[in-house]
Amino acid sequence: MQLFARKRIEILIERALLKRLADELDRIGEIPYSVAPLAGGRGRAGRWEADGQVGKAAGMFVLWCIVDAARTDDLLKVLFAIVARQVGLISVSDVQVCGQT
Amino acid sequence: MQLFARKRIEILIERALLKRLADELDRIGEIPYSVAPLAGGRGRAGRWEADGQVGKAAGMFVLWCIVDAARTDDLLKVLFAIVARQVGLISVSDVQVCGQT
Amino acid sequence: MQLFARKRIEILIERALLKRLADELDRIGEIPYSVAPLAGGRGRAGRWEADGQVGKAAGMFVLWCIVDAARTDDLLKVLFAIVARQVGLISVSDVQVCGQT
Amino acid sequence: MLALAVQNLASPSVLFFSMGIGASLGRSDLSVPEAIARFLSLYLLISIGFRGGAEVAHQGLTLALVLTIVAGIVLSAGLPFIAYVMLRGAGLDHVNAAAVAGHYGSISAVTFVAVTGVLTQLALPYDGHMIAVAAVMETPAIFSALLIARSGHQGVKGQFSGDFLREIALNGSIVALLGAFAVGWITGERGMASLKPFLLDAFPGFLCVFLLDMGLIAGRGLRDGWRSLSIAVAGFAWGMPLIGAAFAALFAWLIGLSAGSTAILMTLGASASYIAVPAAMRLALPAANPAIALTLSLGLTFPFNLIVGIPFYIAVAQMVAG
Amino acid sequence: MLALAVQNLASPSVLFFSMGIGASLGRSDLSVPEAIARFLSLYLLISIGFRGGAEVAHQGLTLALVLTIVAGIVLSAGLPFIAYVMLRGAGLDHVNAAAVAGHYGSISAVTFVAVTGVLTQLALPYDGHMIAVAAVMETPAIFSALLIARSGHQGVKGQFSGDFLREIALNGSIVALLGAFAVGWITGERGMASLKPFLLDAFPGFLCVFLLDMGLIAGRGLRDGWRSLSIAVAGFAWGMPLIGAAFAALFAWLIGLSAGSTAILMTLGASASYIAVPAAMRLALPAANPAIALTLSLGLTFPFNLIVGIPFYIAVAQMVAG
Amino acid sequence: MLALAVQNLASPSVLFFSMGIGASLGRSDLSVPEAIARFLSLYLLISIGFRGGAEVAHQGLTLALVLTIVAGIVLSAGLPFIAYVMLRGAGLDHVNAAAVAGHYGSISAVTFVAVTGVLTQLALPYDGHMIAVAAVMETPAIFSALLIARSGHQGVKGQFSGDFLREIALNGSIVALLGAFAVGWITGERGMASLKPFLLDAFPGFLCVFLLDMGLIAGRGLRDGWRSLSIAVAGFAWGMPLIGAAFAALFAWLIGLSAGSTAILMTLGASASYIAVPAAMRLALPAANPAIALTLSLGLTFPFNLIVGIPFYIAVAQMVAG
Ligand SMILES: Nc1ncnc2c1ncn2[C@@H]1O[C@H](COP(=O)(O)O)[C@@H](O)[C@H]1O
Ligand SMILES: Nc1ncnc2c1ncn2[C@@H]1O[C@H](COP(=O)(O)O)[C@@H](O)[C@H]1O
Ligand SMILES: Nc1ncnc2c1ncn2[C@@H]1O[C@H](COP(=O)(O)O)[C@@H](O)[C@H]1O
Ligand code: NA
Ligand code: NA
Ligand code: NA
Repeated sequence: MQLFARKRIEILIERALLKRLADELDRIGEIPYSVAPLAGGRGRAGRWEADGQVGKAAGMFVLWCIVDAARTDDLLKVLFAIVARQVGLISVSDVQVCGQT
Repeated sequence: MQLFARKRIEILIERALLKRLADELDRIGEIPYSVAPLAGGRGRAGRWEADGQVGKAAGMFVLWCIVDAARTDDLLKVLFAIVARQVGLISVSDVQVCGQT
Repeated sequence: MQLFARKRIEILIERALLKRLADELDRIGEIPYSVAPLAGGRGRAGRWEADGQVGKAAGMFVLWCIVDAARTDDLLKVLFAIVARQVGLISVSDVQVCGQT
Repeated sequence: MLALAVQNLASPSVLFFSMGIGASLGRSDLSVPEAIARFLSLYLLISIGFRGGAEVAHQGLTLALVLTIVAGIVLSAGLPFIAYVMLRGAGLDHVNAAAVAGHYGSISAVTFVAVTGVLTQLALPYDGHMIAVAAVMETPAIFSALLIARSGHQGVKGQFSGDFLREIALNGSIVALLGAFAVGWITGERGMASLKPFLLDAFPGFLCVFLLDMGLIAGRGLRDGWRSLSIAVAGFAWGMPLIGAAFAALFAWLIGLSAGSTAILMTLGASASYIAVPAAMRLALPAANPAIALTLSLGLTFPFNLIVGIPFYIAVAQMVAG
Repeated sequence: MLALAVQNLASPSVLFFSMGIGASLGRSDLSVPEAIARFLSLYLLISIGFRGGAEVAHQGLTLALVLTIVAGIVLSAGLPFIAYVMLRGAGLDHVNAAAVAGHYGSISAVTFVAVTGVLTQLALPYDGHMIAVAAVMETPAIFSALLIARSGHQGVKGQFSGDFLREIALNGSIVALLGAFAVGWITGERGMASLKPFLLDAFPGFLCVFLLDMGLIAGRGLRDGWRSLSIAVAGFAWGMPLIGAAFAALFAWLIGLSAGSTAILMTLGASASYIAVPAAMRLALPAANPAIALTLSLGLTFPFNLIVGIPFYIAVAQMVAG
Repeated sequence: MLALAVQNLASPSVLFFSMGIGASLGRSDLSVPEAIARFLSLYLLISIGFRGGAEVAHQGLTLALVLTIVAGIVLSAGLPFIAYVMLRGAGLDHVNAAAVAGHYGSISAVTFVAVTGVLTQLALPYDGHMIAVAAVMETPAIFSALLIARSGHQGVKGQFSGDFLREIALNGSIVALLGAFAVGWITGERGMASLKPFLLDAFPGFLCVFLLDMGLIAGRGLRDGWRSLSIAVAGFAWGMPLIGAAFAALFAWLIGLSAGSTAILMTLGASASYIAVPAAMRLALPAANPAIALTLSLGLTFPFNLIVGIPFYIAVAQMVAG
């Protein structure tokens, strides 16, 4: 199995901002990504739970993209500009992908 | 705390294929795994959202297994055979596990 | 973009234990964390699915915290004490975070 | 017929469907949670199945039912071949044409509900056991699609395994439909008495929410998918229902069905699946692009049947059976 | 009025809300799944909207409606300025005061439902089109809040982009409310007949589950958030509704609304949003702490209106319109 | 009694349960989303609780209720000891025997619903306050199980902390049941009038979907879990209900309950928990394998009670109370 080095960028983001972030990823070159819902957590703003929430203001998601290392820096700048003023944590790690992606 | 080096294999997979993949992991030796639902994403086939979907054709999941490095190569071959023809991205990263697993 | 090295600790944990774990993370110094629901998986105790489950005994979650490497060891001890007797897998990996967190 | 079309157009369920399409095209963030959407489709299948079974308990089994079931199987298995030829003619490639053809042999449960609703409004009687016909028409089309896809193509092979057959036959939506049908049949009027408020009275409401959701999905499909469709392929989505309905009318006339049941068989022939078949096609024909079939069946054929088709099929059925 | 307050207090929906608060404060693990909570709010909006539309189909459009809509817009856009001044006086900082002010210009759909419920119990008639007034009052407050936030502050800028305006206008809850209103208007009595069991008869039940959930959320907010509130700010949550209601009463009197409709306009003026506005504020004023607005509107103002406010507004409305 | 058993067997809810088991054993992919399953259990608890409270508002509190509550507590606390001895005899290890014993002291809300349904069909009156008895029987068994598990075993310790007690007492399902009971009691007939369509009329429908889901879960349990069960342990799942029912019949006779209430107390004694207790056992006895208790209580005891038990308990109750 041939493996290729990539970067995995992961962002914790509020529901309210998710659409903006996705649109931005589209705009800068159709970056592929996946989103999963969070059930709760705690941060500087305290503890929260998804259960029972109704509005678009509540809820968080984790969004991640597996991209070329070369693209990472540009991408991080864009992402950081969106989430900097808001709740949101960006992390980067090393992964290897399988096949020709 | 004693830590042991392992590999974490992560696969993005469609709902329709999930059962097949799980059965295959069973077959080749009861590989442990976890599955989490995705809420949306974008790839070569464009943008999608889980909200509102009814059929078994819609929806994606992320499945991951934390395994011995020695098993990784065999496992990747099996996984790749299943998802190669379909939507699906396989990535591998290094983790350390706690305790005697 | 300036990046800072951190550790990402990830725990697979049963619904019944989640509150205890969160309370413990609170107690030892307001550790930030995020929780996402699992849809299923398999381990030593066999295969399971979240679908259709009603009780608090069913269901698992993945909880992760991104923390300073210096804190990792203490944290792992606490976490391990909680999950050791129960279903639960703890893994640690290297990440870099963006910005001033 | 025009009056009927207008009235149909102004029914709450059609309006909620349009509202969903509109919201989606306008990029509103209105959405139905996935768990709710799945529950609504389960509810609809259980309600339809149970009512069909209760009807059969009331009317009994007849030779007409057996013949209609055979007709349904022939339609479901046969129509994909016609659809495939048309789609190839319209310029679609081999695998995608086979996959889409499978959708058009199978049926849409919500379109079935719509026609029975209009028939009830018109006080035109129909056989309760037509739901059993709808149920048997779900799957044969899947096998025809696979046969078509394999013919002369080495790439698509080995899919008729026992596992795959079991997955198709025990598909959740078919089990729910047939299971509820059996429960309705066994418990009959007694069962219906206790379940009426939930399964019957609340049905139009749940249907509206479901159709709102279908509209949202169809709108998303049209927004993203219309560029990948040629005019000829889009034309197929409106022409194929008429062909399916025509064959169904022929069978109905041969069997001697009532006007109401004829209209239902025609609607079944004319409708295209968007719940059971897409999943099977994803497994069996991964090379096909699922967005094409969804946009055609949910975005074009479904509204066409709702607005133009059903009034037209009923008018024809009254002539055929009259 | 006291009798009414007690009776209101002992209605199932208020009791379920209290049960939710109690369970939350007692740290019970009782919870409503997120998908269900979202569905319940969608259901309530559709039910309220549809019934409003069906009423208008019944009564027709009137000059009074147009005037009341204008009054609603003025209230929604104007009240945030008063709220802002009060909140600054109570010691809240600029951005948080602006965000909270936006919540109090807008309205709460469930409080609207509560007042119509009490009016129905009292056999006090009101105009069905008041739901349209409620719908138009959702958004103007958001723009006022942004205007306030930007005045003299460079940091908060560039938010009146076309995208942002579209996001606000096509907010899912507003689309659901207005869409259902339109469907109700178009289908009128015919539509209502088929949807009554789901949208009308089952409404009190769904409302109770929704309020149980709101109680759970409000309890969580009170548990975690009360420490960040000063007494003066908490006092605002009980004083502001009276001011909003007073202005609404004035407008109602000028327009010459009936006692029932006056009571509704007062309740709309008095209530604070906790579904549509929080999301907009999150986007536009990320520096504001959302917990403050939620604790005030859902934890303090909502129960105040339910228990004390509504009986009082009805009493005043009867005097104003009498 | 046989006629009753057959009729019970052919009730929609039992048939939907069987359909779930069948679908699961046949490995169909039919499933109920988790959020819906959780909502259905919340709905059932609220409906049962509310109706019980409304009944008590109607009938008032009696000495019989107090005595029956005491009997319920004694049964719930006592039966686990008997169950433990039997399970050890059947070869189960210490911790698993203690955990399973806890399930059999507690009660199953759905079995409670089933017996009241049959009683209503038979026009056999029973006391509305029996729901309060069901509620108090939920928890004592948990403490007995812990006592058993700790006796002479150092490993299992320190679980009677205040936190643990609060978690058990404020368990979401108990809060929902008792809270709705209180609301029903306070609002009485007035509350029932407004909530009837949702809580009463729709109940059989929601129950069927819930039982379909329980069948799916039970089928999964039987499929994966039967190999870990010996015949003796499986026999326990059918013998223990009879023992529990016998003790309950004794208490009912001593208190002088009516035939209907006797049948209910017997059913409560005979039924085993699969919602509240499993979670408590997971926390307190992590070494126990949860699949064993679930397979026994949901896969074997629940259908046994539904089909054989309830008709039998009613027949005995009529003799005891006659
Ligand atoms: N270091 C972290 N590790 C994991 N999750 C985090 C971390 N920091 C923040 N989060 C998540 O982000 C949410 C908001 O964080 P905050 O803005 O700090 O309140 C929290 O509730 C967590 O769900
Ligand atoms: N590089 C990637 N990073 C994260 N998610 C991805 C990536 N590629 C694909 N995905 C996910 O997989 C789905 C299908 O991808 P595709 O087959 O390329 O359309 C996408 O919608 C994403 O959810
Ligand atoms: N090595 C692993 N990789 C991924 N998930 C795991 C692993 N081990 C356990 N799990 C998850 O933890 C659950 C319980 O594990 P167990 O206690 O071994 O039955 C499984 O059902 C999986 O969801
Ligand atoms: Na068809
Ligand atoms: Na207001
Ligand atoms: Na018991």
